[in-house]
Amino acid sequence: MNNRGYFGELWFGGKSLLIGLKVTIKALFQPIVTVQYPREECDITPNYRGHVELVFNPETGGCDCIVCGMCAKACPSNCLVVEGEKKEGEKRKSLTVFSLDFTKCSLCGSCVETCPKGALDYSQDYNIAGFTREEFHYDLIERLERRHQQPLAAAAGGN
Amino acid sequence: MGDQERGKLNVHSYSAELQARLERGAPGDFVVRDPGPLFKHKLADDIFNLCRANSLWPMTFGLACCAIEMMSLGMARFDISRFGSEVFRPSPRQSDLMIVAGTVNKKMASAVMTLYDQMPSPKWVIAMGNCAISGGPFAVEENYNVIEGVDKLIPVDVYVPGCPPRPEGLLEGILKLQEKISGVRHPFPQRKISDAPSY
Amino acid sequence: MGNLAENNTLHADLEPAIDIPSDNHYYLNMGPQHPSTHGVLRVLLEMDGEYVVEAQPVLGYGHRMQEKMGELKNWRAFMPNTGRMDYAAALQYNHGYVGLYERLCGIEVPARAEYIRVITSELNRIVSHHLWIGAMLLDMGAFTPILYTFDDREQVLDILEDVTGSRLTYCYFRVGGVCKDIDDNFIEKTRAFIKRQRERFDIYNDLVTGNIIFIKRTEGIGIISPDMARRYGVTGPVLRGSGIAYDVRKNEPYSVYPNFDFEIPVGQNGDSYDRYMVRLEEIEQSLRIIEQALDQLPDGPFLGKVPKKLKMPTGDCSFAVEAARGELTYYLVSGGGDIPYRLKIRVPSYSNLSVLPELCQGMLLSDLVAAMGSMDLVIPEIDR
Amino acid sequence: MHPATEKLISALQELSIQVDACDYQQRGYHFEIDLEADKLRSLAECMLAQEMFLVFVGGLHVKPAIEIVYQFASFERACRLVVRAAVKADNSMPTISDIYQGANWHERETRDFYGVVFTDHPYLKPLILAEEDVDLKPLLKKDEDLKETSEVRWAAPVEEKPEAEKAEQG
Repeated sequence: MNNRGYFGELWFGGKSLLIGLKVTIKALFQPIVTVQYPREECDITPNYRGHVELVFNPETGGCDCIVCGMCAKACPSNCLVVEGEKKEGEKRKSLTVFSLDFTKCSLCGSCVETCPKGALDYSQDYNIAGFTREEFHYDLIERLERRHQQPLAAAAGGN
Repeated sequence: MGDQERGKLNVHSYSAELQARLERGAPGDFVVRDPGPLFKHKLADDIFNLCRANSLWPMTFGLACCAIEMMSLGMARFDISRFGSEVFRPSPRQSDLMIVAGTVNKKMASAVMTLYDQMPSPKWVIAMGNCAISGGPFAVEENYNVIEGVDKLIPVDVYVPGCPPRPEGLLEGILKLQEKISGVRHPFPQRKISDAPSY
Repeated sequence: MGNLAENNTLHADLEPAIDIPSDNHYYLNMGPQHPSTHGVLRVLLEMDGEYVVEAQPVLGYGHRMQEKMGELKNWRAFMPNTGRMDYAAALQYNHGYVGLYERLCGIEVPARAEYIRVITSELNRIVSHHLWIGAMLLDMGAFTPILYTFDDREQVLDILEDVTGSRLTYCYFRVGGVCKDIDDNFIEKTRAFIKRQRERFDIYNDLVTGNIIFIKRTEGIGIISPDMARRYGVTGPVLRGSGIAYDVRKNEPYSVYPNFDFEIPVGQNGDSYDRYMVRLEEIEQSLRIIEQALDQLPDGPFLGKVPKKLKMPTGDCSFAVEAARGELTYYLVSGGGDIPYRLKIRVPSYSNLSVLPELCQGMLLSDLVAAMGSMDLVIPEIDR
Repeated sequence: MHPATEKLISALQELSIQVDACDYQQRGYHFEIDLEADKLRSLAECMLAQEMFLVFVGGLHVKPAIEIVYQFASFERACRLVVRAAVKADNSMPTISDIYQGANWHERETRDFYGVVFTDHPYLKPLILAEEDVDLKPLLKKDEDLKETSEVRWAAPVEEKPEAEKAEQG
């Protein structure tokens, strides 16, 4: 670099800038890489990890949770609350509260992995935003019910 | 979580200003948000707000992991400039949106407050990521350094949860903020274009 | 100019790091939140005109109590934190952490899991270097390259997101393996990426490497001599730029790295330009490792048998990996049980940055930006 | 053993420092040294002369006294040493930051977290923690969690290792 001399350096420098410009001009004619997010839905990989959700079991019409509390114990930031009560005449406890404080979650997946029944899974919500932090304290049972009813209602409306 | 509970932080010693802010709880009470114009005119206000909403200039404010996703948002793939927010300003005096992207700790807190105070009104804050919203995974019992939510220090308009949120999440946050400022959701009515080419 | 330090509202009560300068000297605060500092690093500079007399980095603006949390949680609960220390190369931090427990408890890892770890870690290293090239040049005032590197970066992130579920702060490795198997789609996409990346090197070279402004601003700037590197414990590409071929992957091989044929690129002068060249060459070497690993990928389980609750023997254990920024060492002291008694995390950038006060004496302020940019600093990693 | 490693060991033994070889597969380092605080500086000088670099300095809060752990490694060969030294009675430790300049920040950090005073350190101010938190010492253990030195060391000698392993797995 230093042994080019004054004019050699000018020549080299000017050339290098033009080569750089060539790259930029080429890029003008490349296809657009931008995702048109708000106008289109995004293609999110099915393995995407959003917050956790209860899995709907069509056979029982509810979720598989047995209120063992393994997920809440495994959670490193204590963002899950699982409560259940034993009703009379039933063998197992039934789920009454399953809430998630998503603002503390670090998406590690411990809860999903420790669940013995596979009753938890990741959601595909990638674009959540809100005006208060309490909006992200989810009641997962309610969400499950809503999610389960939605496709039925839509089908009824369509017909 | 109630405001009283929020003020309680297991902290040991703060600077006096920081301590005072944390004890007062909801920060909206003591920060003058918008002095308000001398006279009000509905149409002028609407036009101003429309302009403000579509030219939010964020401050470069990367604190931790979420900063990288904020950078991604500025790059070609997600391209925040479609919404007039690509002008990341390094100076608080030239910006009107503070995206708190990452964990705020005790040492940083005074800088956050100073920078917020230096921004000219009207100004808005987006808390990006779980750390900025509530301390996230660092809000443990033995916490000695992390502020459990930036809304203890400065008023927050929009929360974007995630660890870190995808850039689309932050984009959604900015759209929500535009909605809050101007009353309508910008920039276009959203519809799914089924035959659009996949990227 | 002399009272600039007094006007510093952030830490008016903080004693200045250096004596009150003479009339010609003044203080300059770089950061936190300055355009050309990485995140939340603050450097207190004593300047004489445009020359740096002394620099004092002030850390701690990103301190997140990682070592404290390491003492409170078992391995499963601490895993997400490891990825959040150095978010640009999270998988290598995962790797070091699971490797530590596997060494301490004598847990066997299936061969397929080790290969998956190597492939994803090397992809992560490439991502990290992409980010670095863009960020360094952005610091130095060049905006265009970051658009290209981030374009490439997104390609890898798509691949990694498909297998790990997140884009940035992965929590993918588990003690005894990984949490999800890779499939043919992953292999296909990775091969396509390798091909694409090899073509993209031309763009980097045209845009950056041969650019006269870049060469002028980095050549001979921030020279770290081998002796200085040893005294400060500098590792990673910064060290290799100085001509010492130290790489944990070769020196104390872990995982299945001995099975691969790759070289350690070294520089000659130890300046910013050499560090840039070393990192560019490392991307190519990582591509070579991934290619070989994909060819050799064995079948079998991806997660070995691990007891639900690990029972650690008492004692101490150390595990070093080559992270994107240098040697990362986890040092664990166990008092039995499944929660560490003490977890010391040696992060590479911490030692790399500690060179700065000696490095930048007598340097121009604009050169300091180039020298600091070439070190590839991630502040939450340094502060932990 | 690498000849340079042998040279290092003999140089250390000349300083009457006892070096114990360890099982690398189990512990991740090759040698361990238990040291008195007085000998630390001569050890550091010897290490620098033998072209070792300082990996880290960290604290370890045990009974009866806080230990400072130093790790050294080599750029050229696989050789990693762990040096443990208990602090002196007045909670102080000689600094090695004039020998290994890289130790400067590590020692400041250790002072932040454990309150150990490094004598003759050029600038022992808080590095990671804020100035107001100078007395916080967050990594000190509570009394009920505190363990004896012997409780955090490898219990079984090298010969008995197979048995110990069996016990772990069982």
